[in-house]
Amino acid sequence: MPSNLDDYRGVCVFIEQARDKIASVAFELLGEGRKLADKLQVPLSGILLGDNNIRALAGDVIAHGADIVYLIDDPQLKDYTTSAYLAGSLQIVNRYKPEILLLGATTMGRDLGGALATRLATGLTADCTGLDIEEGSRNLKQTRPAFGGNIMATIMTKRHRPQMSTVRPRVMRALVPDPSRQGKVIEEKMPAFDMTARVIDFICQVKTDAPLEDAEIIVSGGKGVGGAKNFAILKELADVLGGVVGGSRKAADAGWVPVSSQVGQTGKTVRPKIYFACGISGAIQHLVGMQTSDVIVAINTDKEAPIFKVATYSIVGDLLQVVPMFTRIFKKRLGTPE
Amino acid sequence: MIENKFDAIVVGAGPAGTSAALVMAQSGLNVALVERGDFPGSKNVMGGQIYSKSLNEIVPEFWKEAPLERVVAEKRFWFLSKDSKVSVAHKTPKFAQPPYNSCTVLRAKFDKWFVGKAIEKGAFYIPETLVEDVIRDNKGRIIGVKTGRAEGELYAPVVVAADGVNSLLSKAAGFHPELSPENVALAVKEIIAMPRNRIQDLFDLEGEQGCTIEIAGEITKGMVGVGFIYTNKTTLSVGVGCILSDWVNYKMSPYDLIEEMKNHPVVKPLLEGGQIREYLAHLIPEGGYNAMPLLVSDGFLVAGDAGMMVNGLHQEGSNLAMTSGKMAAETIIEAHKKGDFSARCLSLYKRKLDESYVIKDLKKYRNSYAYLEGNRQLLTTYPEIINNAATEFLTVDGVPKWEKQKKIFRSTLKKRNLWGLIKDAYSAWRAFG
Amino acid sequence: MKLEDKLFLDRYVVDNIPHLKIKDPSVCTMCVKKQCLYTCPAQVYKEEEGKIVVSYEGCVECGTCRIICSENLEWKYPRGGFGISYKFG
Amino acid sequence: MKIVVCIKQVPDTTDVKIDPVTNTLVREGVPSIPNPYDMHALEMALQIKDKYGADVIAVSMGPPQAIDVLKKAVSLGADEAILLTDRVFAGADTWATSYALAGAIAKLNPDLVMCGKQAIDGDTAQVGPGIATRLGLTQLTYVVNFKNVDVEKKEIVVERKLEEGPETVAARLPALLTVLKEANEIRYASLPNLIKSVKLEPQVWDNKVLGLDPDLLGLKGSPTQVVKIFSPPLREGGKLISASEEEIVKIVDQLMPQIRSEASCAI
Repeated sequence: MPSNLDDYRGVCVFIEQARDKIASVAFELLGEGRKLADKLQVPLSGILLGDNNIRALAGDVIAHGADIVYLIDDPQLKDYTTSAYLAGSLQIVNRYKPEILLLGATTMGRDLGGALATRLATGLTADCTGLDIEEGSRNLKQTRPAFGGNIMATIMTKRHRPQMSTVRPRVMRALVPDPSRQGKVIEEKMPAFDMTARVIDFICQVKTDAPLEDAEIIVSGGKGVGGAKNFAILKELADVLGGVVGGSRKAADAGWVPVSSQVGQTGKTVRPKIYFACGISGAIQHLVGMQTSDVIVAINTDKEAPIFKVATYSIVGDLLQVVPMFTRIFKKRLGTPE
Repeated sequence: MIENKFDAIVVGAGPAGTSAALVMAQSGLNVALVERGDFPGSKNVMGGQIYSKSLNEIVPEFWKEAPLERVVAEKRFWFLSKDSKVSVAHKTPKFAQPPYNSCTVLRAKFDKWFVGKAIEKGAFYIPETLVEDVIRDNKGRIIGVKTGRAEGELYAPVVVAADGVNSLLSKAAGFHPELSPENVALAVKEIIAMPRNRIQDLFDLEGEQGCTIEIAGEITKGMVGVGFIYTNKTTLSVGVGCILSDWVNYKMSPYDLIEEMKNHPVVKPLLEGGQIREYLAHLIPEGGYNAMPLLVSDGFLVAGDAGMMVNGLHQEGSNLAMTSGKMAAETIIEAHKKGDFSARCLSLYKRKLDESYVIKDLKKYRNSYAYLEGNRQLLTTYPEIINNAATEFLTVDGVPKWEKQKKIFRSTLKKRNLWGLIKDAYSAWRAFG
Repeated sequence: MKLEDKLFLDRYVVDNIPHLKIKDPSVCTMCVKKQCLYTCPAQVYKEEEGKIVVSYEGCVECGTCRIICSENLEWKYPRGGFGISYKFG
Repeated sequence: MKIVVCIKQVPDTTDVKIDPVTNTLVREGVPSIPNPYDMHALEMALQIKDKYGADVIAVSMGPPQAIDVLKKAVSLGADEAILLTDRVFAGADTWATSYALAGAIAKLNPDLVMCGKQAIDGDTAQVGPGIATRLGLTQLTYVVNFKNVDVEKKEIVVERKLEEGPETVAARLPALLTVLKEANEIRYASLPNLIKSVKLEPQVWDNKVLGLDPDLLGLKGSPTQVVKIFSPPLREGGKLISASEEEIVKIVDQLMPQIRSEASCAI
């Protein structure tokens, strides 16, 4: 049953936060949402759910481009659970009827998005990498990879509102925050709902043990690293970038990295934002496991190394010199203390 | 009913095994067909022709439903020198009419269909299961097989080993010796995609008709072997195979040789614009009659490639496989009637094979490979001689034809003396004639 | 097209249990001919720092290596359902 | 305990390409396989069965050939199999798919529903949450481990894997879990189970059995439409760069926007 499309207006972003900290994907979506809202000449809003200090975050949402922040502050929203967050966001969307609703394609965004779209009886396009407004209509064109990245598809939700997307993190650009931006904060009450799950434990492991498959930055080493000791150089770069260390089959066979860190056909398939391939020649077994990385930086002394055929940046040189150079320059840019 | 007891177990769902299972099932036997591949055909490679006669006896009028690529209406033979070819071709309307002579197929599709037919007739197909060994009773008779799965025993009074050239099963059973590098060929092949109309044009084909090209000479660098190009609907099967001991001794890599063959000035234009879709490699049992293993023992029969039943010279294998599979089945059907699965009773299989083209042909060509290996000039010098002769004879340059003939004869004698030519002709007739 | 790229076109259901194993690597070190390096149609065997490395994942299960090196190679088929899976054949 | 496992038949996506001429999907020779994530969900269901005892029912929606994935499930140890097949189901997006599946699952009234995290063809991760929402099941996505299942108390404790680390959640049954690949290693079928699967004739349910609103099923009931497909831009190797400080600085500057300035959990 198509919804009455004209009742819906505005672009809205679900502001993902955990433990009083806004996820960077939310700022990226505000940046993209701003563009879409300007094209449609409608306001951009954010849905901010949480407890306790949540109000303090509203200003940041506005500074990043929102005109309105819908906010619910409730102790039941302390931890993310589907039932609580679904109830809260549903109430806001039903009341304020945005025509576009964006969420991050994160575990939280995808958990909530699927539930929310079902309840709203509308379409949801997952893991988008491109958004645009169709000329002539107000429809949202949502572009996403499918079939493991072998094809791209553009998807539209023409007869239902809101048009919902989850958007892959670190594809969109956040705006430079402007603390002087003005916006409205509208507070809502938490509706009654049935709480079916509770979080009983959470262990923060970002730095120590981000699993390889989910890592956004991977610094991987192969035979050219030359020994377990030299992996320290790779680890240092990984630490600076908040990434993890991986290895080719040769590195794993030699015991330089644990087998669980092996990338490739018999190891893990990874799709990080940036993949550093240090001293990896690029045997096909390895390429299969990493070639869909967004950016590949390959460092190898051999000009003919097959890895260079898939690399975004093909650096011919000794990794023992090049990797520390990267570490030093990134540190400088990131303001990491020496 | 006990789940793991059958009237017969067939190991390997290729042409031999599937034929055996189908024929047995058709006559009402409860037969298990065990295949290790992901799906039937997923492990199977051949140049790409099936021969109608043998298949038609198993699935009458198969061409009405089998996933065939093209009907082979023309057979071409090329003799290549470094940059030239002499071509012999035979085309006849007989080949292009049912029941046809041969058809090109892609095994992944064909075998799936063929196994489907066996299932239709009542064969019990067990997929994705590797048979590792035979099970014997206390008298040493084979009464079943052990698979690579938990609780993996299957029982039947008779087992057909149709598990292909490597036949690890008959080795495990202890009566197939390890193959020697002289007795197998290693072939590599590529599936090259090409639009249909381009194939029609390049190969001069009508409608659903196709052709096969066997290529001898320069491309095998003196190794005993042959190249081939077969036309499929929208792909070509292109490959080259040589005796394994030659690959070893000539220190040649198959993947290099197929590239060189594809880049031969005569071959290259036919492949222009094609896209490689798949790369394959397989062994072909070329040992012939002299290298055939024992085919029968108590409760055990060997069929198809596992029994070395390939006529390499004529590029035949799938037909021998199907016929041997069928004969194994007929033998087992008889054995079931008698309730006797002893080697003596099952030796009917051997007699059937002996009386058929299978053994007759294999016997006829028993010495052909040894002959080629001892007479490599046939693979190197001769293609060069005939190409030179053809070039000379067909060049219009004002030289009288009789003088040309003399010149050809003289240059031929330079490469091989008269006595050598006469000897070659005689011994070749003995080996192949 | 290079062999590596061709093998990439093939479909494999990779088993995490290797089906090819060199029995005694020291025999390979002393092997003069090293036929496995050039006859294997899938280049499963490569020499690195004097050692033979076996990339069983790319094996097409033809059996060539088994025949030319029957003494020092433990050669099995992959478990049923695994290994090369030709789409055309 | 009754556990329903949803299994989708998918093309082995590594082989799916776009024909540059016709701009359609090339699926010739592309084999169909059970969605790998779903197999890990099945394995988890079987492990729960091994530990607590359960009836595991595999459900797949698709064309008649989808029976293959149900056979696979039975070969690994599923007790029953149901194939949802009907032309009106065809062409469904995730919304319409979860409508049909939820309709079938409602008839089975399970304690647990298990799905893979996502299917490898669509990668949407939406059908699981869709089913849970429609049936009012507790939704537990990104599960890597189950710690306790107590049917009497109607409680399950699982470990979910979030970006920042593992989270343990206690939830009320009935619940729906979506499972990650790293949750387990898939077992290798025993021969008796394999033979059982070969003989399997699954229950086949069409919409006459389900009695769902045809306007909400299949293509017709799908809010989203694919308006265009195209090949992703080809990845081409960059040209070779020398390892000078100047070049590396250039690369770092281009990479900077991709890098998080902070990499920690706020606690």
